[in-house]
Amino acid sequence: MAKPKLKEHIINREWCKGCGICVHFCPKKVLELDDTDKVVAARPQDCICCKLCELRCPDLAIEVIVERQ
Amino acid sequence: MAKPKLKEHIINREWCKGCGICVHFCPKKVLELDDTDKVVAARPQDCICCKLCELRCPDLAIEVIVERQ
Amino acid sequence: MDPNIKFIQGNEVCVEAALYAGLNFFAGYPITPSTEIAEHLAQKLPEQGGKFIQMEDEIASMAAIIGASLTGKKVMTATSGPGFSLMQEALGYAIMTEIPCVIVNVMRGGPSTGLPTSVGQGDVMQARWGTHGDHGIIALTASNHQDVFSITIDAFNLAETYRTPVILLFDEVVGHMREKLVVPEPGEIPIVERLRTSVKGGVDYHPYLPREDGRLPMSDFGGVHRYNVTGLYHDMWGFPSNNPSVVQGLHRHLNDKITNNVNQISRYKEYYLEDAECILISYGSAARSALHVVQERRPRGEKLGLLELQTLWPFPYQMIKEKCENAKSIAVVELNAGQVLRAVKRAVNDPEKVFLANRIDGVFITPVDIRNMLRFVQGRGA
Amino acid sequence: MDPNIKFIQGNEVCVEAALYAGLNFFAGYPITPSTEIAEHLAQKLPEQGGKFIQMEDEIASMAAIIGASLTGKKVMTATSGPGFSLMQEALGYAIMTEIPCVIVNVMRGGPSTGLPTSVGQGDVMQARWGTHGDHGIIALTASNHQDVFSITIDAFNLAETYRTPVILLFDEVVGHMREKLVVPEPGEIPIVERLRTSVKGGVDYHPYLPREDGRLPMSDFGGVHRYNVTGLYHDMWGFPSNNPSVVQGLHRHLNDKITNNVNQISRYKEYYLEDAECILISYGSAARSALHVVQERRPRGEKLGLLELQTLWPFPYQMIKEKCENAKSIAVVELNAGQVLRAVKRAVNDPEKVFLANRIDGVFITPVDIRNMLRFVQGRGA
Amino acid sequence: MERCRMVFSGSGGQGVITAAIILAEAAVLYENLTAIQSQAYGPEARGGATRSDVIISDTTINYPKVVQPNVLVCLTQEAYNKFYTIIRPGGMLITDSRFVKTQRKADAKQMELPIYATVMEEIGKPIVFNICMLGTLLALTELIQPESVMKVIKTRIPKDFLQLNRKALDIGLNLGKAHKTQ
Amino acid sequence: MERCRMVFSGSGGQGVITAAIILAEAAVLYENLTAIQSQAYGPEARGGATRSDVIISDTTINYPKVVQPNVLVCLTQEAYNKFYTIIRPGGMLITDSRFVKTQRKADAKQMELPIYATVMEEIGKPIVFNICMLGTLLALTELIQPESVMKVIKTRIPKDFLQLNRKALDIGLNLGKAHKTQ
Amino acid sequence: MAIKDYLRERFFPHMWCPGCGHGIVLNNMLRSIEQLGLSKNEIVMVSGIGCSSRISGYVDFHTLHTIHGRALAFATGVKLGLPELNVIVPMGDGDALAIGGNHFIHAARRNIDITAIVMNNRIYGMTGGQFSPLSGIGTMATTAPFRNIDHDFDVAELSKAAGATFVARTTTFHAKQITDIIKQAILHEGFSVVEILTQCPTYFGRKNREGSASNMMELYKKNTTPIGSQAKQENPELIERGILHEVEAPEYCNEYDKIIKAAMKGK
Amino acid sequence: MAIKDYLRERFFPHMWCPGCGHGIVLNNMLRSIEQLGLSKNEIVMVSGIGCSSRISGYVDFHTLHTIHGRALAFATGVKLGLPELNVIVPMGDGDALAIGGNHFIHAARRNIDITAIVMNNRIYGMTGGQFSPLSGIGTMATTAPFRNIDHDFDVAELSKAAGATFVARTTTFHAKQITDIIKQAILHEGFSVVEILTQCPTYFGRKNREGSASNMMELYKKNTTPIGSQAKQENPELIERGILHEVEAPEYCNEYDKIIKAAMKGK
Ligand SMILES: Cc1ncc(C[n+]2csc(CCOP(=O)(O)OP(=O)(O)O)c2C)c(N)n1
Ligand SMILES: Cc1ncc(C[n+]2csc(CCOP(=O)(O)OP(=O)(O)O)c2C)c(N)n1
Ligand code: SF4
Ligand code: SF4
Ligand code: SF4
Ligand code: SF4
Ligand code: SF4
Ligand code: SF4
Ligand SMILES: [Mg+2]
Ligand SMILES: [Mg+2]
Repeated sequence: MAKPKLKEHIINREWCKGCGICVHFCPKKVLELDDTDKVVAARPQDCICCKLCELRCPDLAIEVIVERQ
Repeated sequence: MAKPKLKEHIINREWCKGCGICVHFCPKKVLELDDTDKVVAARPQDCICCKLCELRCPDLAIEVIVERQ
Repeated sequence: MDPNIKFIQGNEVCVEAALYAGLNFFAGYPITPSTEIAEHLAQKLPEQGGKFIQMEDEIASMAAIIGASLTGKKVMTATSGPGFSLMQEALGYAIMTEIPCVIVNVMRGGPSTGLPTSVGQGDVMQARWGTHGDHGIIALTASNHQDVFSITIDAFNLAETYRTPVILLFDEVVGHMREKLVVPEPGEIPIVERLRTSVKGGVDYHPYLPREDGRLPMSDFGGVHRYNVTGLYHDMWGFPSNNPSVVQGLHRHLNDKITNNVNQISRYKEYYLEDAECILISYGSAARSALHVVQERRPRGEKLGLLELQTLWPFPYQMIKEKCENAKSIAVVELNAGQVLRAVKRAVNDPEKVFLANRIDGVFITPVDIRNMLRFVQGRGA
Repeated sequence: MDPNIKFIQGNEVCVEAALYAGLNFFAGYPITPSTEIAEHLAQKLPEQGGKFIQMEDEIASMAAIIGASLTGKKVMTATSGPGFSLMQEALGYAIMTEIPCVIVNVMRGGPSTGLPTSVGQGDVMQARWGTHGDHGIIALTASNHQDVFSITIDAFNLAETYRTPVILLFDEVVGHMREKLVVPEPGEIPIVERLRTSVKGGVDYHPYLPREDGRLPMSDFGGVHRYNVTGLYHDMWGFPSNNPSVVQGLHRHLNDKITNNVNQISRYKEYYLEDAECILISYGSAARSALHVVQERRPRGEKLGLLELQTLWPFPYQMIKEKCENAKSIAVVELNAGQVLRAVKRAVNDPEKVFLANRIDGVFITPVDIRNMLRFVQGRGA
Repeated sequence: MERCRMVFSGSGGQGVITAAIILAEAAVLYENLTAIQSQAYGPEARGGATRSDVIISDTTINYPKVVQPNVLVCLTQEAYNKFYTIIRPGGMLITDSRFVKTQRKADAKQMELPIYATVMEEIGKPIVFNICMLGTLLALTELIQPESVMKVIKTRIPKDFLQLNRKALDIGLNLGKAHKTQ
Repeated sequence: MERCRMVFSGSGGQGVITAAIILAEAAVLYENLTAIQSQAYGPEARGGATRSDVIISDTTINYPKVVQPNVLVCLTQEAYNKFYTIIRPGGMLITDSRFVKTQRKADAKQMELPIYATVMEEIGKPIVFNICMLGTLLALTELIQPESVMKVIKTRIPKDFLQLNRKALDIGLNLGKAHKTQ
Repeated sequence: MAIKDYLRERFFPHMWCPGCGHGIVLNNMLRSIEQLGLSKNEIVMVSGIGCSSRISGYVDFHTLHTIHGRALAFATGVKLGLPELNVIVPMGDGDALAIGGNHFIHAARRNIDITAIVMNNRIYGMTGGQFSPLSGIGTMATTAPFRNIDHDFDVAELSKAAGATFVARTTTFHAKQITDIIKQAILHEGFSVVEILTQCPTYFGRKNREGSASNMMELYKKNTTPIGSQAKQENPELIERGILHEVEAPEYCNEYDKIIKAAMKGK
Repeated sequence: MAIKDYLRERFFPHMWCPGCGHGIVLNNMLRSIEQLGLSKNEIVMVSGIGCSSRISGYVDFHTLHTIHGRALAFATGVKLGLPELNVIVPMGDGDALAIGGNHFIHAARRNIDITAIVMNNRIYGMTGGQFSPLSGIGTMATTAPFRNIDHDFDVAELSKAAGATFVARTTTFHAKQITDIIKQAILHEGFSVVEILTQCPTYFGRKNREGSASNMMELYKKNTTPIGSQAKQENPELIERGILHEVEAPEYCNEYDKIIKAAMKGK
């Protein structure tokens, strides 16, 4: 299977509570909290689409969309 | 220790309900139920003072008294 | 022999009637003097494809019947005082969530363990107020097997009509004695079936929005309508809300749906009331002794009458007031310290003319007890 | 700063008072809005050599305090509606066995889970009738911290005096708000200690034989008197009996020891009753709003008065009747559908002149709500 | 008919409650009479004396208990001691002579009958003691037809045991008749 | 004194409830005033907007809630959106400029103050944000002496943190004074 | 002291049916206490509701006959109130493990020094023969007319998993072992569970055609084996008797005393 | 179907605190259901009271939000009423094992086909941080200001001893394992227990100085190990994750169907 390629991170800013879990556990440090404590994909280019952020988000606020290959 | 010797069976006829447990389990068949369904020591001479009747009586109705030696 | 004629215990009559009314799920925990209800149902429900489960306690029993009711079953549990006390929290849940179910309390001597095998009628007020918070409640009773049969069916019918728990307050004497019962043919007594929603799948269904006639159609769990059920105050979809107007609406609804329908819910029997100067008011087994006295005294010209209550809650204040308007004296005959007495006093114009003939010692009230009371009321002394 | 002056929550006031009254054992299970009582006691009891235990549920909590009371401890538990419903069976046991204990119910919105964090006063009738079977009960309440303090002590004192459970019916507003409390010096408020038997070891002790003054001296478990405690009807030694006269005697005793002492047990406060034409009757937090209105209106010449009930059960019918004799109208101010209203209607001569100002939507009743009701009563419309 | 109020008493294993139920049920189902049966529960019903009340009548029965029985059956000494005082003056007291020693105090017709002894002698199975007692009672009181009782028994026990019960009932009937003519 | 009715609102972690309690407690214990504090519980107190009511007066307070506050403090946008409508006409609305964008609708004196920003700038620890807010409020309202507040704080926190709180309070006082004279 | 001295003789003969095993438990429990030389004043017996629970009425201790299923919760209050007392809690199988199951596992979890005796007759005796959580699959009962489909608890396994630090089992046939085990259970510091298989000839025996009381006791002999025996390996159906589990762990009242010491010092 | 399709999105953002592990359970439970391809109409979720129990409000199934501790008893009624439904019962540690302990062991004993999920944050979250029967000795809580002296249950051992036929454990750190295990639990015919360690940063974390939600999840990583791992042998303190117990045994509803068949034939 080819490596998945990131299309985008869909972040639901209304739902994100800024807990920082996704930020903390992202293996590639792709994510950050902005100054209103909402998550943003600061370095999307580094994303390896492991989806750990999506699976661990307690607020179902982040989704990792992968390019169809 | 010398074998204990029977002095008497004290049977509380008011308490005995005639369940027959003591009769059934007496190893020496010492006991019987009389015609009003109360226990009596029919063959006291055979008693080996094992006290199983006393321990197993659900009504605390029979006591085996042993001679002081 | 007519196979519909039976000679059975009151508890078994309750079972026959419940099955007639469509009972197909029972959960319970044994307790004297109600146990025979569970025992007979353990046999009869599976024979008809229904289910009986013995739960670990009364709390679980109450919970299980609520759960099963949501799957579309007609459900019941049976207990006595101690178990009824334990059921109070879950009973409140059924009230709040408007789940039809029938709870039988075969009353014995209370409080506490009290007199487990003796008769009592001490749980009348508890049936009304046992769970926390305001609420309306329906509680019925009966004094003989034919009535136990029809009142039990009424209980199921009212539970469906008003989407509410209904309490059957029988007592040890009625539950345990055996007398004749003629089981009606199927269809002879009308049965109210679960009102299911006519809303189609995919269309918004409001489990807590009463229709114009006040009824709340249900949708079974597992069906096409997914909704929420909660003991919190909730909106018409069943979701928690603390919006004051939603709360007030539901609070009123839970009370009003019962109290505003007191005439529809009220069942009673009357004997010689037309010209009665002294009216006995009684219910359950005690009414048998009262009727005994009335029928014995009438031939002697004593203008005694009996009003036998079958609906205890909502209490039929207005009906009693009217029936008692012309009576010179009223005597409540019951097996407690005067629980219905207090309601009757509220109902009538002159509470001073209401007396009490009762027993609280575990002994079933005798005609002599009632006659003694009458002597006192009539000023004839002991 | 005076160390006796505190600014704390009502729940904490209850804790301070309980300790003042001699509490040394508490068992409980957390529930909003009562939890702070448990939390403070978890800290404070061990500091004074007492014991706090968090049990597995409310049933166990009630059971544990009864057990501990028999070892001579002063005991308490605290809960709210759902937990109070669960306690009903064991509460009945404490009533039947005449074990002193204090049960705090910090009321929230019911029925069922209802409104867990909002105020309500819907458990008044349940406090009276929640457990099965006839019985007498004492239930007290208060509206401000100084009164919460003294009423809590009263609860302990009455529990000891009458050997009975006493219920403290506080509510969310009183329990959660913070205001000033001046803690009295030790000895300032009299404390009723456990009345222990003076009968010597080896001499027959009758745990259930009232003295001439009606009190039942106790002997602690572990002491020289071995006796039996049971929830069955029992004789003066505490052994089960179904002898009708023993049963009747105990049944009456359990009711009479409370109702015959209504004057000793009744606590209330009155404001401007002497010449009041309209009397507000209220209790708990609602009485604060009522008092607000009275104090605001008096200067304007409106002859309003307030009768604040602190003893809810036994209900002071006679006292209310007397106080209200000359009032033109009476209005009960409470946070339920009219539970005290119904008792007041029974008490007064003319039930038609009794009105209700209430809220049932989880919102604390405001002076405006009461003024609106007054407008209606006075025929001034909305 | 005259309303008949009966109390059956004895010990747990003797089947007095069953006998009472069979009698009442027979009256209702097969003789178109009215009947009420009730019984004492409670721990005392475990070890001690059992009691069952039956009222049979041709009109409605409201008060369901028996205060003063016309007919009192006592099958144990304990039962006799406990209940013999309640018999209605002029009523009938039936006791089993193996189990009860009466004290001839009651103002009633006292029948001390060797029911148990006869059962053991003629059948040898104590299990039908109660049915035999019923037969005796029926002969003495002529309350209902023995056939009605048999009909009820048929619905309750396996076929194999019918003959046994029939026999026990007949023995009782004969015993009763014999003593009636005394 | 004029009775002062206040509402403090914000989010769970901001310490608004603590601030409200400290203020009320200080008034009662050290200034011989009357005060009542209460707060909203419930699940909404978990994620959403917290609210605490404080009334301070020199006479008895019966009705314990605040319907229309003279002083409304909002420390989050959510709190502001929820509560700004309840302010008493002519009252004072204090918001933190980092967290709240006001909409200038209320008939009240609106104070948008950089409380959080100042705390972070001068102390760097958000934990004393609430104390700084209290300081600001005290400067603006002159309800009670800041010293009284400090006395309460002393009873609540470890000694090591006293200095920090003192500083936060002072910063708040200065901030308030600065804006009062605006 | 003779064991009769521990009795309230005026209530005898007791209310149990002829042959009821509960009497044998009473008989031998008193022997344990006698052999330990405990004085009547230092024992509290707490029971619930059921035939078994009536045991407390017959013994001359401080006795607390409570409500169905809650005995251990009451006992917890008694024990914490006066930890120096010996608290013994005899319970029926329904009392202990149907309605009372939660208090059972929580008392075990806390490891509070109480001696719990489960008088297991596999039936609700008091209410007339309904199945209990210990009846087991296939048994007959008034509420299981088509045979029981409810699995049963293994009391020993459940107790152990919940935290009991002493778990033992025996039967009324093994009367001496009852005395022996209860003695050790009382001496054990912590929550101890003693399961005693005890016959209910009236309901369980009759419904399940197990014959007379004596016969039921013969079955106990036949169907059980000492723990760790060879027989068990050959026939795994056999029920093991003896002390099945015994460990040391902090006891609740002791731990509470430490809390109090710490708290009072802290002040 | 996307997992959002199983949500009642109008109630989002949900009421749980920032970082609360309960949301992670929700997230991955929905993935199990999605992966199993279950339709919304064939699932009933029954919950009690607690932060955890609010989960039922957020999912678009038939949902029954009941009273504290009794969810499994309600669920038993639902399941027996319509055995073809999948009944899932998420519970808090207090809900499941304090007040709800009895229903828990009895549902396990009956081996009724229900999936019980214990969302174990070792604290009463909803009421503000009191200790629970799973807090364990030495923890801090508002009702354990001098540290907790209550022993904790081992949920897995207790479930097994009570009769559960599928027992598993994982943590919110191991999100994929949640999905995996819940899938298998739903497929298992009989009573299955899934314990998920889930962080309550607001109360447990704060009181026990475990730091942020992320940090608490790091601890789950550090303190757990797959079942049967080498690591466990070296460090017995480690908590095992994975399917700890799985056996086949007669399931209650199936057995009941047999009863009905027998009974109806008998007639
Ligand atoms: C709350 C409550 N529910 C039910 C009962 C009825 N009840 C009394 S004893 C009992 C069970 C008795 O069985 P068990 O505990 O095994 O004791 P046994 O009689 O067999 O010794 C039951 C169900 C009760 N007294 N209280
Ligand atoms: C009968 C009853 N007792 C107590 C409560 C209060 N209560 C609500 S939730 C809860 C415990 C919550 O803890 P847990 O079950 O662990 O769930 P969490 O909130 O931690 O997810 C308690 C004690 C209640 N609602 N009902
Ligand atoms: S998918 Fe993986 S790498 Fe990409 S942002 Fe999420 S956690 Fe980081
Ligand atoms: S895990 Fe979810 S809620 Fe937390 S910061 Fe990331 S997106 Fe926001
Ligand atoms: S065991 Fe006891 S009761 Fe039974 S027969 Fe023997 S003495 Fe009598
Ligand atoms: S002591 Fe032993 S031998 Fe003697 S009678 Fe008793 S059981 Fe038989
Ligand atoms: S019914 Fe069973 S348990 Fe109860 S006393 Fe009789 S034999 Fe013993
Ligand atoms: S209090 Fe704890 S369990 Fe409850 S929502 Fe907040 S973090 Fe979650
Ligand atoms: Mg049993
Ligand atoms: Mg939890």
